[in-house]
Amino acid sequence: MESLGNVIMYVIIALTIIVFSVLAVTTKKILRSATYLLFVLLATAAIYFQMDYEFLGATQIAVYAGGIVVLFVFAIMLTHKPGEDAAPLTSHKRILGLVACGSGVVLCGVALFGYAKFCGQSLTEMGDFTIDKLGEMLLSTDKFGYLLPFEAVSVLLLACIIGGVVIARKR
Amino acid sequence: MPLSSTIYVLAIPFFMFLFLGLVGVKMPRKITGVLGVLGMAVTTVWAYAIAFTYFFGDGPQKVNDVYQQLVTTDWTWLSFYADKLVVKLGVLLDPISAMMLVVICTVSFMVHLYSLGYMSDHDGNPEKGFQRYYADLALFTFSMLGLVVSTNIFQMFIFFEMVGVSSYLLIGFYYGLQPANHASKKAFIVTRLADLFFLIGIMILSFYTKTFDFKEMMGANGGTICNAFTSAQGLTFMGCSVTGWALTFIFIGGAGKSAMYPLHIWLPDAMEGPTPVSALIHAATMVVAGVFLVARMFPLYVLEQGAMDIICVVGAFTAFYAAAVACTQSDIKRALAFSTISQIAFMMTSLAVSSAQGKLIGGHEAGLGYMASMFHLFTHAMFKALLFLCAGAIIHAVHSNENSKMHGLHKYMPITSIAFLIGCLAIAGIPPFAGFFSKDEILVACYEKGIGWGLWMSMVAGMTAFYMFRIYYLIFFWKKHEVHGEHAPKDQPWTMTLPLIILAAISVVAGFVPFGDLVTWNGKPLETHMNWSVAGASVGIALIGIGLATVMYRKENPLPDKLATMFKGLWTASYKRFYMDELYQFITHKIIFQGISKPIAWFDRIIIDGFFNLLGNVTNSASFGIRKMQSGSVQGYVSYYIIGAVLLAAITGAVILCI
Amino acid sequence: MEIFSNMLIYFVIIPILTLGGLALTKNKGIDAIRAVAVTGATALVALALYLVYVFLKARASGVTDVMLFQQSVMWYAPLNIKLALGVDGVSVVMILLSAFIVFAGVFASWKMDPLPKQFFLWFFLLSTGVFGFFISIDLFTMFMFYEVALIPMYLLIGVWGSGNKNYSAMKLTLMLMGGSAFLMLGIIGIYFHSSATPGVHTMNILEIAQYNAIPHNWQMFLFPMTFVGFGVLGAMFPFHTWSPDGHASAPTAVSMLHAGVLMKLGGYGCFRIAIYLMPFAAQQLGWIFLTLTGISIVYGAFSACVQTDLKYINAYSSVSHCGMVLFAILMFNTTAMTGAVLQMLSHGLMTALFFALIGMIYGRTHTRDIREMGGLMHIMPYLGVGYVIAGFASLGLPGLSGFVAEMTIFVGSFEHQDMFHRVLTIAATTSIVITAVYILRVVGKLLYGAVQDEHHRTLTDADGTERIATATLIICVAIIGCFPNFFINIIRDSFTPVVEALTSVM
Amino acid sequence: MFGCGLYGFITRKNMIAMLISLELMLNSVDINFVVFNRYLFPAQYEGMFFSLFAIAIAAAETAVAIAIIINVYRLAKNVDINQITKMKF
Repeated sequence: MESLGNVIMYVIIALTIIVFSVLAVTTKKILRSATYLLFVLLATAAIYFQMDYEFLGATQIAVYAGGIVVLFVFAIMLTHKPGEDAAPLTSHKRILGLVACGSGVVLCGVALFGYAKFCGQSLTEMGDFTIDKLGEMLLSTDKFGYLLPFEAVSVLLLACIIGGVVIARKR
Repeated sequence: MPLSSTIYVLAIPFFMFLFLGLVGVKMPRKITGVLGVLGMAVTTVWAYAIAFTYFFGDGPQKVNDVYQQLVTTDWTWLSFYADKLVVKLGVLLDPISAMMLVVICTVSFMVHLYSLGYMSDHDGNPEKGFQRYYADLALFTFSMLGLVVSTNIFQMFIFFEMVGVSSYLLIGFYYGLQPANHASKKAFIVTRLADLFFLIGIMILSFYTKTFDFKEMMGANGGTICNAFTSAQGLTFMGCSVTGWALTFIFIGGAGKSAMYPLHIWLPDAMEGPTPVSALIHAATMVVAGVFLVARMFPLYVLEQGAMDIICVVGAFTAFYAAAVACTQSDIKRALAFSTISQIAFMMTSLAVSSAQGKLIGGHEAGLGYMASMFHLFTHAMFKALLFLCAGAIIHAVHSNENSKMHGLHKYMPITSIAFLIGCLAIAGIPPFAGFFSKDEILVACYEKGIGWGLWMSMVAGMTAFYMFRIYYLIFFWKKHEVHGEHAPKDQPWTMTLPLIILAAISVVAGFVPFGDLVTWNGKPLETHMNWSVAGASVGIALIGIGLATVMYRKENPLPDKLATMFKGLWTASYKRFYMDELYQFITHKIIFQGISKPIAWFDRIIIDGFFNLLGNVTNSASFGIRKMQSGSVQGYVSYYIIGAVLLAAITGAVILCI
Repeated sequence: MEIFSNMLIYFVIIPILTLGGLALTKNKGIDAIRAVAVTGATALVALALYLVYVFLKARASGVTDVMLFQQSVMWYAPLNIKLALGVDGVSVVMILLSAFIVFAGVFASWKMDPLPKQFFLWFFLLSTGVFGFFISIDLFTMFMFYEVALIPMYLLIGVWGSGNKNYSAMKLTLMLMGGSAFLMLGIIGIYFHSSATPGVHTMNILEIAQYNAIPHNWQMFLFPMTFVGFGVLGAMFPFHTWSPDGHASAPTAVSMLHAGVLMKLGGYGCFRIAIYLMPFAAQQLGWIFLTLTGISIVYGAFSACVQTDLKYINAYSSVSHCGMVLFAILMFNTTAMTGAVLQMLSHGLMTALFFALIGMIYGRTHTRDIREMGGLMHIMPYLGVGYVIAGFASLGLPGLSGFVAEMTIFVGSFEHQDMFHRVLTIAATTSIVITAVYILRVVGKLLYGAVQDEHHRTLTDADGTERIATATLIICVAIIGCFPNFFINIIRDSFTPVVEALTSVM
Repeated sequence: MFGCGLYGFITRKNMIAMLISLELMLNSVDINFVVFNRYLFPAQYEGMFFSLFAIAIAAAETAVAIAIIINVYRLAKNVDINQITKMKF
């Protein structure tokens, strides 16, 4: 059994995620939406921390909260006049969306309950996981080495940078 | 002349047909006509030589005074199976075909000659389509000759079709005129309908006997019927023997060509063709094809009493019916046409009654009716051709078919008048003219079958005399002729007169041909003797008929009109040919066209086509419906994707659970 | 290349060379286009006549193989697909027929306008397919050529047609494609069951027939597929409705080739593939199709009675006549099948003649409605006489081809021992009367009588090329009608293996 | 969270809002990976690395997407997907 503190912590984070993600997709003001997204992302990072994946959490905060959300905000600033509301939704679209998301939720729920036996499990101790190890793994070529994907992502990022520049370049 | 050269009798007209049809069109009209006549003359001489050799020469055709069936040419034309069931085209000579060669060639030659004059205007210039006319005549002559010399039933069918077509072409010679157009169509279709039955009959017969060949089927001279036929007689279909069915169907085929009731309706209309054509095809030759067919298969019919009875009844009824109608017709050609029907029915009946003497089959008396029928065929061809050619001369002179436009022509056209009178006397059966002898034999045969048949046919013979003289008087006497137009009617050029004279001469003497010695069903000579009581009675009846006609129609008087009003219903019915045409019209137009064809066409358009169009439309609209989904909206795609994924997962889950 | 030593391949090569030649001509150079087309067509006729000669010589010298001039070249080894060539009597006469119709078709489309070059290109592509179909004995190549023959039809009707041509072209193509979908299913099925040895499959018809290994239950499934597939092309009731519309809209030469040859592919395929390879199912299910074809015969004839458009009349009469082909094939005896092939020949030539004449008349009067015409015999005697001859051939006048074919069919069918078949035969014979009715109706209305429309009086009779086109066909019709035994001797032996296969499963 | 993202993606018309929803979905998936990795195979790190790369790629993708959006906005003065139909067909 886990410690009560962890559980309470988890519940709070989970609630935060749910509430803010609902808000993020339902709010009419796009800037608020971005802000809610920020909270969701932070909460996600919190979950990572709770899982003892500190590096992941850090990356999450740095890349998402620090990078992406800022990008969003800038994009919103560039494309929207302040105070503009989103247009009201057409009902068939809403129904379609509800059906799709409902079915998605149901599906995920079914899948998750297949693993319900893990519910009561407490976190087992993870081996010592340090940044050096992570770095080694990222750049090694043995069984648990991720050099190839790492390089692939590097190239991808490079491509994105070039692509982004080309696309956004003023003509 | 060797008998093996018979094939040339056929070859010449066929060549003339091709020549006149293909080359003749480019030549002057007159020359083609002369060429046609010359060709036919050669053919006629040749045919006479053949017939003479056959009947009187020495050779394989006559063994111990019995005429044999000779096959002089045989060419495999179409083989259905490698060795059995083969259609051959060949030449079969036996008494009846030799006799028919003579009949056909004589009449055809007369008609060829006559047409030179008839098909020209009064200045002697040939009409438009002259070449075509002669080509068609040659084709017809060829087909008819081919028919009579057929070695097998299938060849006969082939030439049945051929004569049908040439008759179609000739009836429709004036194709610009609507009545001719309709008449030719009607003639072809009605005979075609009959030929359908003929074909079915052939198929049934050949199915059981495995042969088409007459000689194989019936043996030489009808002596030995092939086993397959006799064994098939035992098989029954719907209560009658299959061979009975087959022979009845074949008879229907013949009845169509021979205009037996109720398939006679085409013949009166066929008179729309040029008159010489009517003389050749619709009086002398083609219409007796049915009689010839039955005669050819006589040995088989003798074995099928049921079929014979049908023929007998149909023949006797047709004879009476046609005679009754002929009494009231005002169009002389139609009257003659009904007279033809009646006379052919005489021949049919005569053939049919001869089986009544079944007890004597192979014996002496068996073939009296057969012989009489052939005899009558021969004489009738001559005098009926004569009558038609006379009618043609009259029509040529007054430009009308209606006897109301004629009257009193005796003064203007004496030769025609006399020739016509000879024809009338011959058909009425007054001795010593040809009709007397042949008709007398027929009546004898009928009396031998039963007194009822004899009386009935005698009565019809009396009617014959009456209506023929009615026509005669109405044309040539009755009252003074009113001259229309500038030309008074007059006798015709020699090309038309000569045939009249020749045929009149034949009609006078043909009765003295010793037919019993020459043409019998088994080739053995048949002794005939005058049955004076029958002969006397029939002459008496004929005289009564003539007398009646004389009283009523010799001079203009109100008696006929009075009688007509007295029996108004009957008269009108007879004038309208007892409404047979209307009945047919009803059947073809109302039932076949409106009742079958139209609904089928509708069904085709609406139901079947509609079904396929529906398929097309459904596919089409389904595609349009699906096309909407391909809207380019990513959100839509995502939702479909999700739904699909969920469904897939659900199905997989369900399947896993089930297992 | 060994294959080029086989003369059969030239039946495909010549049209392709013609295609090449046409491609080199200029769009406007009508003379060059005509010259190339005539040369190609003449070469085909010559080659076809030579083939008949060689074939007869081979048979006379005692060669009794089922197929002569066999040759096969591997195309795609993994599936054992070969380009297998070979002809028997039936194919020989069909090739002869096609050659003559292509020849006449070229002359009939002499004044084709617009785009003559493209027209002839498609026209010869179509003939490539037709000839290829007749010379192959491999299911795959047959199917391939079949499709090659089918597709140009769409363009030929859609571009050069008249009237409601888009609808007709679409309908024709779709229905035939639907048929070939069934067909493909059937062929694939046959392929996978072609041999009893697992893993050995073949597309060669002769080999399949020799193995005779298609299981009976599969035959019961594949036979209807194949038969319907070809039956659609053979205008079998109720899959015939493409035919009236298609023919009515198609240009003259296409109607000729289509009714004359393409519809024969149906009958040929039914016999060569469906019945030959699956005799058991043919015996079992034959009666169903027999009834359908029996209906087609009478039904087509009755429908033709009330049509007013010349081409519709002819199309329905084609339904009736082609029904007779399938009808006879399903009688399963040599005589009837021989009759079926004769009927294919006869109908091919006769219908081609009809369509050629109708096209010529239409080209002058600009109407095909018989109610608006009349007395044309006065104005254009050559065409009139030609039409009457075609009509006579159609209604079965002895001396012309129709009679021979129909009689062989009827007599052969009536030989069948089963009462049902004989009764059906009698029902089918009634069509000869109905045929007479509608043919004479048309002849009476169209050619005879008074001239209906005074404008028609100025029209001209046939010119040189039109005379060549019609005379060629008329002579062929007459030759078949006068000397049927010559053709029968070519054809008949080809049926021995089929009939043997059929009787062995009785 | 995934459901919310989905809902947002389908219903919103604004492209940026859609992108936000997309991020939500990505995140939810990341969480899944990480959590299952942590609970089921604590000795291995595939899930974590996967998330790591996912984050990196998401960043790249967002950057490009936003670049496109801004570009589109420049052309069409709008970021509403229903009204950007110029590229259809």
